[in-house]
Amino acid sequence: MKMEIKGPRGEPGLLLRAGLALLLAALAAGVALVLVAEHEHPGLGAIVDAELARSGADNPVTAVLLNFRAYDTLLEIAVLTVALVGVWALGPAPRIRESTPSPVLLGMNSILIPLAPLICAYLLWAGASRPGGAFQAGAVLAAAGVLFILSGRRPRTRLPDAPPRLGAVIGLAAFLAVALGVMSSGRRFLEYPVELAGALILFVETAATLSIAVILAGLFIGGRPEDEP
Amino acid sequence: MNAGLLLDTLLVLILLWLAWAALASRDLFRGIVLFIAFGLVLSMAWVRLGAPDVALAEAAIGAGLTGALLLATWGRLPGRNGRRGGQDDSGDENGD
Amino acid sequence: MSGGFLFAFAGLGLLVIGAWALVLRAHLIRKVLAINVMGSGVFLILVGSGSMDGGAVDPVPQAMVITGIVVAISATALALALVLRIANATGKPALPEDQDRDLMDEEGR
Amino acid sequence: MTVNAWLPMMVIGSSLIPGLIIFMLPENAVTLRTVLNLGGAVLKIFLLVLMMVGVFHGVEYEFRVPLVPGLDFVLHADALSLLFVNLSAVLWLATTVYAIGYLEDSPNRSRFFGYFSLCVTATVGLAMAGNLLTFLVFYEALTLTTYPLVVHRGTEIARKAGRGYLAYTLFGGVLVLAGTIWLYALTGTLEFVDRGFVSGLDIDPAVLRMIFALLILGVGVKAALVPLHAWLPQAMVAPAPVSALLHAVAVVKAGAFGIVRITYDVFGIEFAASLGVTLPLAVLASITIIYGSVRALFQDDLKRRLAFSTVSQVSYITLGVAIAGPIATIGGLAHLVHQGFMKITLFFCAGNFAETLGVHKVSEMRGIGRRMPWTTAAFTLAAFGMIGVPPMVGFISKWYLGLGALEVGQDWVVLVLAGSSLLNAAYFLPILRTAWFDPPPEEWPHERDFGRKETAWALLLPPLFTVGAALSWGLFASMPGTPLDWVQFIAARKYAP
Amino acid sequence: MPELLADAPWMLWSIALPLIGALLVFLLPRRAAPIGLSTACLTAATALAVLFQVAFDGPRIYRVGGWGAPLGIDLMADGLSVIMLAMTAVVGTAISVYARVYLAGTPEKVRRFWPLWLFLWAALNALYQAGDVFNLYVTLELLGLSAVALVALTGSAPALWGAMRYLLVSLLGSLSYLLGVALLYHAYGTVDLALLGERADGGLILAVPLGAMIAGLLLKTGLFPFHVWLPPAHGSARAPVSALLSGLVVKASFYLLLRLWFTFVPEGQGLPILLGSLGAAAIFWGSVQALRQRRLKLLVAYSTVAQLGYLFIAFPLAGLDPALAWGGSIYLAVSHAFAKGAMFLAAGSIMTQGGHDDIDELDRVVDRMPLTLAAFALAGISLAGLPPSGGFVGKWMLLQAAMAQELWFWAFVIIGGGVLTAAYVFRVLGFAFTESPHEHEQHEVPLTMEWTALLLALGAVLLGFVAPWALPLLDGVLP
Repeated sequence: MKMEIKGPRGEPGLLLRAGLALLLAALAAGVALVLVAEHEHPGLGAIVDAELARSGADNPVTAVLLNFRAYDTLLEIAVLTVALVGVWALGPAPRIRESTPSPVLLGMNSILIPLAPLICAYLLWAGASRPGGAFQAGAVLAAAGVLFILSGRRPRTRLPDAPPRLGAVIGLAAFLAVALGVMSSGRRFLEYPVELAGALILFVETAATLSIAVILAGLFIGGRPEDEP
Repeated sequence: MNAGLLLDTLLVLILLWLAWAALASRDLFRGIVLFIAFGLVLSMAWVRLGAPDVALAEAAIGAGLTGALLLATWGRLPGRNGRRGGQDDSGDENGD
Repeated sequence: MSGGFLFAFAGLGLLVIGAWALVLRAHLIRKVLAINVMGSGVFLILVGSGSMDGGAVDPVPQAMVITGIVVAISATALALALVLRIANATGKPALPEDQDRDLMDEEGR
Repeated sequence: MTVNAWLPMMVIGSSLIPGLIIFMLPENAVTLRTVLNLGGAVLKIFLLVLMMVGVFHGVEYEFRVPLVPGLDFVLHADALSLLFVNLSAVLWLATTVYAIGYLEDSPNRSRFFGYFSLCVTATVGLAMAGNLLTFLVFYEALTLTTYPLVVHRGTEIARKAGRGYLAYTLFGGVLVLAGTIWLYALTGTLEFVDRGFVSGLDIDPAVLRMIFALLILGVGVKAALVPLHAWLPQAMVAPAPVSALLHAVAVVKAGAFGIVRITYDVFGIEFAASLGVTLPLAVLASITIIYGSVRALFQDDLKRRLAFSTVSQVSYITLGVAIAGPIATIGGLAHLVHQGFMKITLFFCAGNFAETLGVHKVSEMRGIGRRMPWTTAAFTLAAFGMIGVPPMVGFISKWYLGLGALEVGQDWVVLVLAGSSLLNAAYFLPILRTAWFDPPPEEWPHERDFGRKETAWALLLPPLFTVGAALSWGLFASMPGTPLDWVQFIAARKYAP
Repeated sequence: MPELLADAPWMLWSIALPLIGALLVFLLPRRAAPIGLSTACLTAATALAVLFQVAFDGPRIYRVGGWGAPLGIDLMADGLSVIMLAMTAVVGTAISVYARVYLAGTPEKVRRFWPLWLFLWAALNALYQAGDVFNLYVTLELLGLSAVALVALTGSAPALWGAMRYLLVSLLGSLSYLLGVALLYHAYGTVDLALLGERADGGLILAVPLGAMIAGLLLKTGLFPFHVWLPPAHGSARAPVSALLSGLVVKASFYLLLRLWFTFVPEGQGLPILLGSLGAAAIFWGSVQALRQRRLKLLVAYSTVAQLGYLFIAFPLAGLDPALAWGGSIYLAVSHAFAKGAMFLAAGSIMTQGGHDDIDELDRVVDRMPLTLAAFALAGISLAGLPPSGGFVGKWMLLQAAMAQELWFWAFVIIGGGVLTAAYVFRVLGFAFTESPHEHEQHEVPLTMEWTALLLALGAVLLGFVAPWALPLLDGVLP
């Protein structure tokens, strides 16, 4: 086999492998059994289609992500935020040791970076009906930021502290605000009024996109900006 | 359908190979690059599964940003200024 | 026999490969890769097994996978940041042999 | 719940609350601390007198709250518990006075008195426990609260002694726990009742014997039954008041009292006898009596000699129970009180010798009688009591024990009693001889001057009081209100009419 | 108005409040401590409100988004949930108060601690009330990441190693759990816990996913032999963090384990006995390791390994009288949260005071900080299961269950483990009375720190008296 890993004391290494192999084999067998077994319960596709009209989004995936199971998404954005808080807690960002960026990269940037916001906006808007949505859009925006950083210029040193913080939390904040806001009219948490659902979702997605972009870029920087208290 | 199945099979094989190569290769940098490739192929798989949203997310986040993160971290590891070579897996020799 | 079926099993394969590497490879970045591969495997099983009987595409697993992907990158980012700190602190991007012994003479505060 | 129900809780609180407050007191708040201690002790005695009168007229005092599924936390005041509670309460008062004198300007007094009160609380609770679970709770509580007192001095020896003490007593606690839970699994109840709740149920006698062994050995650790006695001499590193109250009364008596409870109110004495478990117990007790006395012979350290004497004397109680006859029971239970008063006197005196003259060893006691006549006199009387010389109370106990043994045809016990009396004489009389008749040395190891008094009042009065009580109860044994009288009242309830 | 308060969706607020608080703290780092502390108190209040709602008018369900299962996500709070919620509320408040003082000296750490801790608290409350296996996965990840970040807060190499190992284990665990979720969805077409409970029909189809989930949760709970990550992580974190990891976080995955167990009630005797044996092994291994430790915090961490073992003894005992065994296990979990929290806080105070935590150098701690030592002692009593304490009640119930079925081995394990616990607790106490040969610098320890630890420990002891009122909450939850 290709992996040459010397266990500290050869024998236990072998034992470990044998045991692991056995375990994984059992796991694989079990999972395979369940996969091939007959099952009479269909998925939720049908129900989603039935309720799609009331969800405020034509793209079923978006409907699930931001309405039916929006609570998951809310917590998930919280997970993203925690990751950023955690990375910042580890200390200031390490200096990136890249040598001067290659002309290719710079050339690419000059095309891609202006393009990114457009793609992002498209994805965001498309998300309602066609494939796309906050996460993809945010990722693209973040990617642009990453390229920007890679191209040697470091925005984080010049930017004041507040914007990155604000940007990082705006998504979760907006999401919470909407989710709790609808409760004021006697509804449940995250229970959008049907007529407003589309607008609310778009609002939440926009805010989320921004945060996701900021957070992902921040994660790439790998630490808190120097001027961060 | 049959052509589709052929394509699927091909995708799956490439996927498995890429995953294996990414995890088994001696050279960490190579492993990371292979992993990014893995992500891209995976997003094709998502398309084949009729999940374009997932495909987009995978391409942008799973492959793109994760890859960028991995490369950045790799580049920042002490005593490795963009240099690469066999001893990249020094951790393996006296770690596990 | 549909595509979903195939991909679900591919996911199973990825799961196994990832687990194997996670345990046996020491370099922490490699472990992070392994975790990600395993994750992708589980996602494939989630969606693949959903659309196995070729029926209408079920959006719920897809939404779950997107959630999963985001969670995965969050974890990866945190893990990689940790790897970097460890490498800088100990010069070795791997976990020590016997944690306790190393802990014994350390200040744990 | 009525006032009657709350009385037992008040008895607990009368030492618990002062204890807790004392912890918070600054080191130098001597007066407040003293007031709290004495006030609590006096209040406790007052409450007890109330209850004794009540119990004598057949009033029930019971406090009950659920503790674990199916089981209650029960405090119950019956004749037997009151006997022990009174003993502890009165001696607590005496010891508190003594300790105030003894520990003058020594460090960490707040801690000491705090835990001291908690120990008494535990003892009192243990005495009033209305079921085996509650008993267990306080049994462990007693272990835990005495530990800090054993290691109080904070020396390496103290720490080791504390470790040994814990090893033994926690082990005992485990045995009791095992026996209790097993019994509960079999019977579904743990309530103490006269003549036992086990008797009458049909359970495999072999199992019952095992449970009996578990429980008795468990409490036997604190009662210092051979071979579980080793912690007691070790624990003598503690300050004298601790040795006096805890190792003459609270802890060892708690063990002995536990044996009484388990034999009478869990199994029922007749039933226990029918199981054939009492004879082995009697033999074990006799062995302990002889062994303790023999070991005492060879101790030069006064407190260690007294400790081994305690090992021996406490087993009289066990013996009295194990002989399984009404008269012997009277002897044993009476000895519970008698031995307490006599032994605490001895420890008080030993403490006085150490505090006043720095005398710790028997060999240093030459002529001490002339220097400290009062203390030595108290010591002498108590020693006579231990030997069993009339008219001291010790004689009464042994007399009833002997009679009881003959009554049920266990004649060999009489030999044990005679033998131990001889041994007692053999290790006490030399002390008295050297104390009274040998010439005193030019100077004492570490003398403190108290002016015209031989020592501080706080140190002198308690032993005089306790020995006085022991003497008078011996003289007027047949009067109403003596321990003997009360014990006869108890024994009447423990045997089927 | 009272009706309004009585029917208010406190379940939801107990999740939303800490999230909002976390955001605020993150946005206003300079006011982190006051905002954090007040949020903590409010969160605790909402959790207790849920407790009362459930205690008075039974289990509640909250349909997030109004869709309802299977399409939407349901929150549900029953007796088990509220017990865990209340536990988290009390211990969490104490830890917050302690942390407020403990971290006061290091403003930089203050800013890092509060947002993570509040996110973690939100994750706990969300987890205890989630009625949806996938939503549970998300809460697990939220919990795991914030916990890891908190461990790494210390910054020392061992802390980083601990955090890394913890992160890997926790990710592996969640993936294993997610695999289970995927298979369940594949087999039963829903991720709603209640529906799954109805549709699950046993057999391999259920066994495989359930096995995967349970395995993942065992990893996260740190049950022997999956405990290797636990002592380093818990032993090297800062005192409040150790306290909340050992006291609360490990309980979360155990709770989820119980929840799944009660929902699907796996048949067969093999698994329960396996889990029980692992528990027994954990008890002895952990206790022996604890006895061997030279450093106080590691001793306490290994004690956690041992005490977690106790929680699993219930599995083989649940046969005859489930209420007794499960009740005991849950009661042990709660009292352990109190006791272990108190113990780590006390250890933190001791380290702050003497600047070290070598056990045989404790140097008359009993005189220097009697309150803290009392806290440690009381907590130890509860851990050792000595009466009267919550630990005693729990162990008594387990023992009773064992004895009623004459399962001597388990009875022996329970009692033996108690003895070992007493051994290592009193080893510490003994040294607290003696002088240390060496001189150590002395620092002032704020009374708040001492008192919070003591009150928490007292709570662990008082739990020994409230069982008759707490246990009925579990009626209807247990199988």
